[in-house]
Amino acid sequence: MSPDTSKLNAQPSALRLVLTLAVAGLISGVAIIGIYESTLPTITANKARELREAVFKVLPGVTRMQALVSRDGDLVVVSEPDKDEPVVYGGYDDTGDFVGYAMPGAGPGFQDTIALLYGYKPEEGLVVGMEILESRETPGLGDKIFKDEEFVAEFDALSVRPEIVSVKKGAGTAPNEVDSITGATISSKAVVRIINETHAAWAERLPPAGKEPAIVEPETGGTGAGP
Amino acid sequence: MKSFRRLRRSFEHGVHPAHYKEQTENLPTQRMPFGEHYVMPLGQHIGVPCVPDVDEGEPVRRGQLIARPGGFVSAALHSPVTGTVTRIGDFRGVDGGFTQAIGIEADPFSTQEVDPEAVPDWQSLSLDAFIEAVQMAGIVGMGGAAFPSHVKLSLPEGVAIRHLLINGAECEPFLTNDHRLMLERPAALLEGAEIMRQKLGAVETVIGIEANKPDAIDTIRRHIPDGHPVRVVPLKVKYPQGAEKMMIRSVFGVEVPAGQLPRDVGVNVNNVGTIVAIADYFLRGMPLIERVVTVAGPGVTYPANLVVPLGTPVRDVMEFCGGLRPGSREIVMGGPMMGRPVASLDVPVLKGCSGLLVFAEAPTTERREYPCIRCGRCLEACPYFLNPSRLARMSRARMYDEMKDYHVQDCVECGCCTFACPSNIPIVQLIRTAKDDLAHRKEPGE
Amino acid sequence: MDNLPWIFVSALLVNNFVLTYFLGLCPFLGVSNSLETSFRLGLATTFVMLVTAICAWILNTYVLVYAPYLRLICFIVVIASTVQFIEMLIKKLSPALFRAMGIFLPLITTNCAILGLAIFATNRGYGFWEGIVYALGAGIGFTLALVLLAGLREESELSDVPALIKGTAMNLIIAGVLSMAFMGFAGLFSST
Amino acid sequence: MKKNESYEEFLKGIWRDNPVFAQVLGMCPMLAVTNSAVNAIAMGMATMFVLVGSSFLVSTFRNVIPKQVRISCFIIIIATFVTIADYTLLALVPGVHKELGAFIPLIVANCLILGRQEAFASRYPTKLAVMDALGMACGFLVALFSLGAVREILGDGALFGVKLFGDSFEPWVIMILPPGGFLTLGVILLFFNWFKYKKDEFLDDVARAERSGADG
Amino acid sequence: MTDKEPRLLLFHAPLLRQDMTTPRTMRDVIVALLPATAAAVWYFGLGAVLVLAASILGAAVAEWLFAPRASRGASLRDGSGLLTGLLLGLTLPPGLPMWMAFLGGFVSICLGKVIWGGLGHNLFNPALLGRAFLLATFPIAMTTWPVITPGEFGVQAGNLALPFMQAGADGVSGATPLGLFKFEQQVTPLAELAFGKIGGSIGETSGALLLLGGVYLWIRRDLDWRIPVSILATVALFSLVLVLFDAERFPAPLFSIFSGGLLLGAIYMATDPVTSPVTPKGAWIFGIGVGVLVMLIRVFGGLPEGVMYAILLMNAATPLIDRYTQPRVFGHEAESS
Amino acid sequence: MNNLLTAPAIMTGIGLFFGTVLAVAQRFLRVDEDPRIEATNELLPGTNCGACGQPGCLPFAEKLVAGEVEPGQCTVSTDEAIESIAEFLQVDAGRAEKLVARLRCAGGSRQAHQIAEYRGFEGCRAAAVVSGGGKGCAWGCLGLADCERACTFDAIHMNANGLPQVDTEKCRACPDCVAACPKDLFELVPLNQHLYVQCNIPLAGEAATQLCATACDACGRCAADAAPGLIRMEGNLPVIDLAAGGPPAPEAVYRCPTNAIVWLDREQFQDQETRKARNA
Ligand SMILES: Cc1cc2nc3c(=O)[nH]c(=O)nc-3n(C[C@H](O)[C@H](O)[C@H](O)COP(=O)(O)O)c2cc1C
Ligand SMILES: Cc1cc2nc3c(=O)[nH]c(=O)nc-3n(C[C@H](O)[C@H](O)[C@H](O)COP(=O)(O)O)c2cc1C
Ligand SMILES: Cc1cc2nc3c(=O)[nH]c(=O)nc-3n(C[C@H](O)[C@H](O)[C@H](O)COP(=O)(O)O)c2cc1C
Ligand SMILES: Cc1cc2nc3c(=O)[nH]c(=O)nc-3n(C[C@H](O)[C@H](O)[C@H](O)CO)c2cc1C
Ligand code: SF4
Ligand code: SF4
Ligand code: SF4
Ligand code: SF4
Ligand code: FES
Repeated sequence: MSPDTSKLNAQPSALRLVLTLAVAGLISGVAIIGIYESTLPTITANKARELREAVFKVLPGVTRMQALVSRDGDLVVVSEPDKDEPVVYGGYDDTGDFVGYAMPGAGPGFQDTIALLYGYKPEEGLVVGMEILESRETPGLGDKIFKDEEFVAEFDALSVRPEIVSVKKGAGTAPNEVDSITGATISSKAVVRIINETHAAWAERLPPAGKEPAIVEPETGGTGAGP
Repeated sequence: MKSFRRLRRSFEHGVHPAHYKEQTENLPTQRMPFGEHYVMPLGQHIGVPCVPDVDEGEPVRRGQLIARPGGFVSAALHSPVTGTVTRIGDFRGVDGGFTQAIGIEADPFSTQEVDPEAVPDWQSLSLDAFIEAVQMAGIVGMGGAAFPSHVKLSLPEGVAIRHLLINGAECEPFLTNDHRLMLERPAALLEGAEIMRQKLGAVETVIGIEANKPDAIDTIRRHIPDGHPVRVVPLKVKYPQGAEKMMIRSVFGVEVPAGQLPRDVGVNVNNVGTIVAIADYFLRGMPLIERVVTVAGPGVTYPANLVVPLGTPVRDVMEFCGGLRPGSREIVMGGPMMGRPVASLDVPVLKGCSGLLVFAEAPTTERREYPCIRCGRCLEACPYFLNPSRLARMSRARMYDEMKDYHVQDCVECGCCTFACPSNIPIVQLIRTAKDDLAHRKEPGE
Repeated sequence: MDNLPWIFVSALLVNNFVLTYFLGLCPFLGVSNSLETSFRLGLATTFVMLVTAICAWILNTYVLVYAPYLRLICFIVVIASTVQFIEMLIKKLSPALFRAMGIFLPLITTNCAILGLAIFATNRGYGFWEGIVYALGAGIGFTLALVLLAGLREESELSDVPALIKGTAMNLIIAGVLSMAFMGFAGLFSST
Repeated sequence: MKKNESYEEFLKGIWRDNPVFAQVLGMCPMLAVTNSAVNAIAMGMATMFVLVGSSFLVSTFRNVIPKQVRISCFIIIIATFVTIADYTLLALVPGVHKELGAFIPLIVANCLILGRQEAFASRYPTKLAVMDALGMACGFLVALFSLGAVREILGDGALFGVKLFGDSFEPWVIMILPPGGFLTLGVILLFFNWFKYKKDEFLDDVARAERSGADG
Repeated sequence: MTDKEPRLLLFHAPLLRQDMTTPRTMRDVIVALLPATAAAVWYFGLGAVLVLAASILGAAVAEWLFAPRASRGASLRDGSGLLTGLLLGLTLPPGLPMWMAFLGGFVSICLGKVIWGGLGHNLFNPALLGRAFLLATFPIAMTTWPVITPGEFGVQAGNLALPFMQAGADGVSGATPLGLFKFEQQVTPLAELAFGKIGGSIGETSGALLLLGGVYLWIRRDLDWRIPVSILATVALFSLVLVLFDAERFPAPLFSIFSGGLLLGAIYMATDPVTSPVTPKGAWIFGIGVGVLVMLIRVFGGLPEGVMYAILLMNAATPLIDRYTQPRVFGHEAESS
Repeated sequence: MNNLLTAPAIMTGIGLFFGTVLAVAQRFLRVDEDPRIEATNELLPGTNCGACGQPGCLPFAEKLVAGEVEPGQCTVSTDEAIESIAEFLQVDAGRAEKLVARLRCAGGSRQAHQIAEYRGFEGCRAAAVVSGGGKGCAWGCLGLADCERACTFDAIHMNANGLPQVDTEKCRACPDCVAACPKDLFELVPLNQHLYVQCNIPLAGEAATQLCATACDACGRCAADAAPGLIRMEGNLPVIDLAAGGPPAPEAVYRCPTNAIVWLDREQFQDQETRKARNA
């Protein structure tokens, strides 16, 4: 049994090459769309659930949410934000009253980009919860920004006025101070910085307190965050 | 940058081994009595071996021509003794192998006088005739390389010599033969120098002597005849001050470009012994049949400076000096830095043999070898600015071809690197191994 | 746009493609035996990465908005074909350049560093210039790691490395130490 | 085609021609996702799915695909399988999918897979090709798992998330970090060489090293 | 001939050797480190002794286990393995569990030296490789700095942790001058830096004594002076430029030189002949590279200190540096290769 | 859903587009190159050893395709590999006689005398530059294994007598050992040539036998006993000339007083232990 070398010298026509590729493409396209269509509902549902859970976590008391984008100086409700468009999520309680925003932010951490979501109540000017969505910080050190409960709890009622500052562990007394984590000062400062930056970026675009967009009841009755 | 370098009276890098010259520097040269057997290899010099001019069984006189040059880069041989040719054939040579040589048995009853040949009047000789005369006198460089001296005299078109540089550095430890020669025969040296200078058409003779021989500097300065343009330059004591390119660098401040010769910068370099040999031939009709050899080293009983007839077996020299001390194991022909170890006591003293040094085993070979720690001491020692550490490691890895990129061919095997190496790595040997391989490499398919 | 320098340094040093993301290891371990080849492979890779960044941006902007599920297959097919086309072009136009760099192109086309670049750039939502800078950083970072490894490997040729370790094991350990050394860059230009 | 021949094809992938230990292929996923045993296994399974599937197709159509476009066709086939695997994982086990991140799509670029198509599937009949692919994939899985297990045990004091040494165990963080991947694989390869190395050759080598002067 | 003729030896010239050997060099470095080591024991007490002993022991055990069969133990005699262990120990925090120090010494020699073929063949500085390994493996223990206790010879709480176990409850943890500067913008007075009243690794406490040892090595011609000089000069210059720019935010030159492991690294570790360039020009480039990287990491990076990483990175670049800085060979025009 | 159409459409489109581009490129950018060269090169061992007389495997492949050389000229390939190249190129294999490396010296440590003791770097060439390395016979094997190290095929092992023993199974007649030996002692000889002179000394009589017990003393008996013309004495050594006389027979070696000429079965020095035995 030796490798088949007889084909080496064959010279098929260009048309055949093109057609082979086209047919391969066609079949592959069909296969991919098949799998995509059949998994799509589950995947969308998973994603929506994840997002919802994250939002509910950083905004205690919220049971409903919708995506908001800033267009022409107004915060408008969208079901599907455009690509590249910054988004915040409005959180509402059972009664449909506005509770706060869940704001996604991202920025460089110790190792790589940290992505997070925090809940913000504009009326009090308070951060009320923070969740890390994505980070590649060092296990055992940097990952304390989401594993260290004490640290995460610092963000449960944190004033953003004038801005959040991180201080050495045990030194935090003022409402806008966060105790940084020993051994992970950089990561903890990065979290603070990301929140500050996100806050600064949105500060202008958010409507004055009390003028938040009301919840738009979707026709189907689901929660507003579309796919 | 160039002009800055000119200010310094030495070359860069190099090493400072202890001199060990005390042993023999105050011992006047002695003449060694004649022995029984002599062996005159046909290839004592660099270049083409000679062609024998005598037959087996033929009687020869001391000083008689016994072999003619085999080509231009070749010098004649003369019998060192009066006696009989016993055999022409393979004899054990200095390189450990066998070599074609003429064996001569001395006539024990001869007076061993040299009949002075008709001494040519050097002044009336044309340059070509002078060159031939030097060749037929068998004169080769006595500084170690044994390069036929007449070749250096024949200059290609367009090359002119401005300086005759006489090498009296004697930078190798232990050796004092040049030193003694300068002390004992300054007049002959200066006469020979004048012959050479005039024949070369040089404007000046410069004699470079390491500053650790003040008596030699003094003596020569005192003997300079009026009107001879001779300058004695004391040089910094540093090995290898005597290497010709180093000395040119020290004296004239120029670097001889790689692959070129001293003549390309207008200098002709000769060892003091060579110059004295010239004087001996052109003033007294004496061809090159003997030379001064320093016998020294911890393993020799009576160290000495000896005038030894060429072809004398090392065994005879050692016996004359009282034999080897117990435990002596290594005999080196030449200096301790560049000399070649001899494999057998049968090998003869040759024209290029400046010293016979005897060592015991202990200090030389028993030191442990450690891996190269890349300390860079060898780089700081190498007067050629090579990277011996890398060359040695490449040679060990048998990357001979790649070594050419690191200029392995420029290494003169001076031994500075190995002297300086704290890890006792045989760097020079590794470099020579590579050069040897490159020289003998066959291309595939050949 | 203001984080272009950070994107560059991050891809170059902090999150070096080979040493912290483990991308492109096959050529990294395979073709790093000579400095000269490594350097040329590095250049070729950087070049292909730039091409990739451009292709990825075009696909993302004009094609994949309609069919996001085709992302992977489009990337790979388009990148591979484009590079193959460029390879032929170089071979025709400049045989010298081809010999210097082009022979590596087929080796690189379907390499994970290239595809990884396209996927990461998309995941992070980089725009055109961000993509280009990212590719440049990643490519130069790849070249840097490759050239360092090649230099070290050439040096180790002169050492008595035990036969047991010679080869991939040694290369991996060198890579490990390099990776450890690159940890020193963590957080570079990100905090202040 | 005798039975034991296809069996051989299967076995050789696991040990003698192990894609990772012997052929040094597919290093990127090998190192990138082996910081825990679960990830390693998930990756191994995904790779197996793609490898076996595409080997089957390539081998079946090996006489139809013209040589000039074979690579492009292989890539299309592989990419299709990878996309399928990607979406399936995303739908069924989103947690694992998140951990493996970009390395699922990067299976396309795994040199092992394309290499097997080129070297084997496109030249041999379907049955052998599938056996070969299975063997290679199992070999890959074994390699992934051994690396993943070592890294998880030392790096986390656990295996499959189960703590092994109690609470006061000091984890070796490096094992989960990139350098740990390189170093551990390097050391594992060293042991692999040790097994493969004929003992007398090793002794010879030692003797030679000793003779060559420097004690290194 | 009088006696029986000896069988002659053939040994290649030169037959003379300088009075200097590799083991002597290693001994010199150990001697040069003794004053600083003694000072460290004074400041940190028995804990420092335990850590040093453990790392030296780890190095020695590895050296003994993995040496070539015939000469087992022989390679210990040249002292380089012990020096590696000592240097590693000096870069560790005094409160480190002994088992970690032992592991570090072991890894230094195994991964840093033996697998490359032993002394002279390694590509990276073994001691720093060991430290980098420990830092990445036990980042918390490796960045826990006990408060200094001059003249009290106690053991640190962490030292006695059981093998593979954590150091237990944090003791009182101090901070290092660099950490204080980076995270608290606090400057430590220079006198304390130079004479060692500072927290930090065992060996870096006393800049003055480290310099003294460096002078000793320089007098004995055991190190390439170009490397420490170029490192320190680069760091000072870099610092100076930054300070001119913004004196508040950036460290002053003398602070940069005397803080952290810079002196220990520049004098004793960057100069490791095996892993630094052999060519003089290469030594300058190497030193400047280390200096720039140190400042880059300290000032702009995430970590407070980067001497170790800087040296390891330049170790990696050493083959390239060596290759492109070959000296001009006598009689050749300056080459541009 | 329109997805069901876009996906196949895009994929087909991409396939068509790039298929066309590449096909067109194939046509217009094509650089003519015989694909067989590449294929042949892959069948060669890739050691680039030069044993075939070409600078490397690829040039050899080019010449093979051009028909200028025969596959058998690559001595390194296995027979099967040669066959498959020949089959692929539809040419005659031209397999040459199997050559092996033979050592022109049998003076190991038990036969040859040392006159001095060498100390230094272990290697024949390294020893040879230090005044010949101390062996009495200046033409003989130094026994420091440069050839063993040079052989990439692991065919040479030094035996307990200090001589390199060639494993004729493993020897591929690459000339590495020939090039490595500083004394030029290796030569490539057909495996089936049994008559062989294992000595290189140009001295005659006692001068030779003093240095080595197995030295050829140039007595000429082998020349006298062999078929006429087969062996002639040249430079004090017997020279076997298969072209000039024949046929070789073992009788030629019977009267050799020193065993300098031998009748080889297959391996040289078969009676001597290998070094491995010593190690064990
Ligand atoms: C291997 C390693 C990983 C590290 N990972 C992180 C990290 O993920 N996040 C972080 O903020 N600092 C990290 N550091 C930085 C150090 O722990 C640094 O000393 C610390 O941030 C200083 O903070 P402290 O002053 O609170 O101890 C890491 C250091 C090392 C050596
Ligand atoms: C390293 C080295 C050292 C040398 N030392 C001397 C020396 O001390 N004295 C000497 O006359 N020649 C010495 N030579 C030889 C000179 O370079 C040069 O060949 C010689 O002086 C020329 O004169 P000659 O041909 O008359 O011997 C040395 C050569 C080398 C390479
Ligand atoms: C030679 C030497 C090199 C060092 N290199 C580093 C290094 O690269 N990174 C580091 O974090 N600490 C290093 N250290 C330890 C630090 O100098 C010192 O302990 C550091 O300032 C601790 O600060 P941190 O814990 O805040 O990181 C080194 C110590 C020495 C003696
Ligand atoms: C000046 C000098 C500095 C040295 N520095 C180190 C060092 O930093 N780390 C180390 O492991 N060995 C060091 N050594 C010892 C030796 O070079 C080291 O063990 C080798 O790197 C091992 O091959 C040093 C030696 C000298 C002479
Ligand atoms: S002096 Fe010796 S140890 Fe130092 S670099 Fe040179 S060869 Fe190596
Ligand atoms: S022997 Fe060669 S390499 Fe060594 S110092 Fe002399 S010239 Fe330089
Ligand atoms: S090196 Fe010599 S013994 Fe080895 S294969 Fe080549 S010819 Fe045969
Ligand atoms: S045959 Fe040549 S290379 Fe081999 S051991 Fe003898 S002398 Fe050395
Ligand atoms: S798997 Fe081969 S390059 Fe990544």
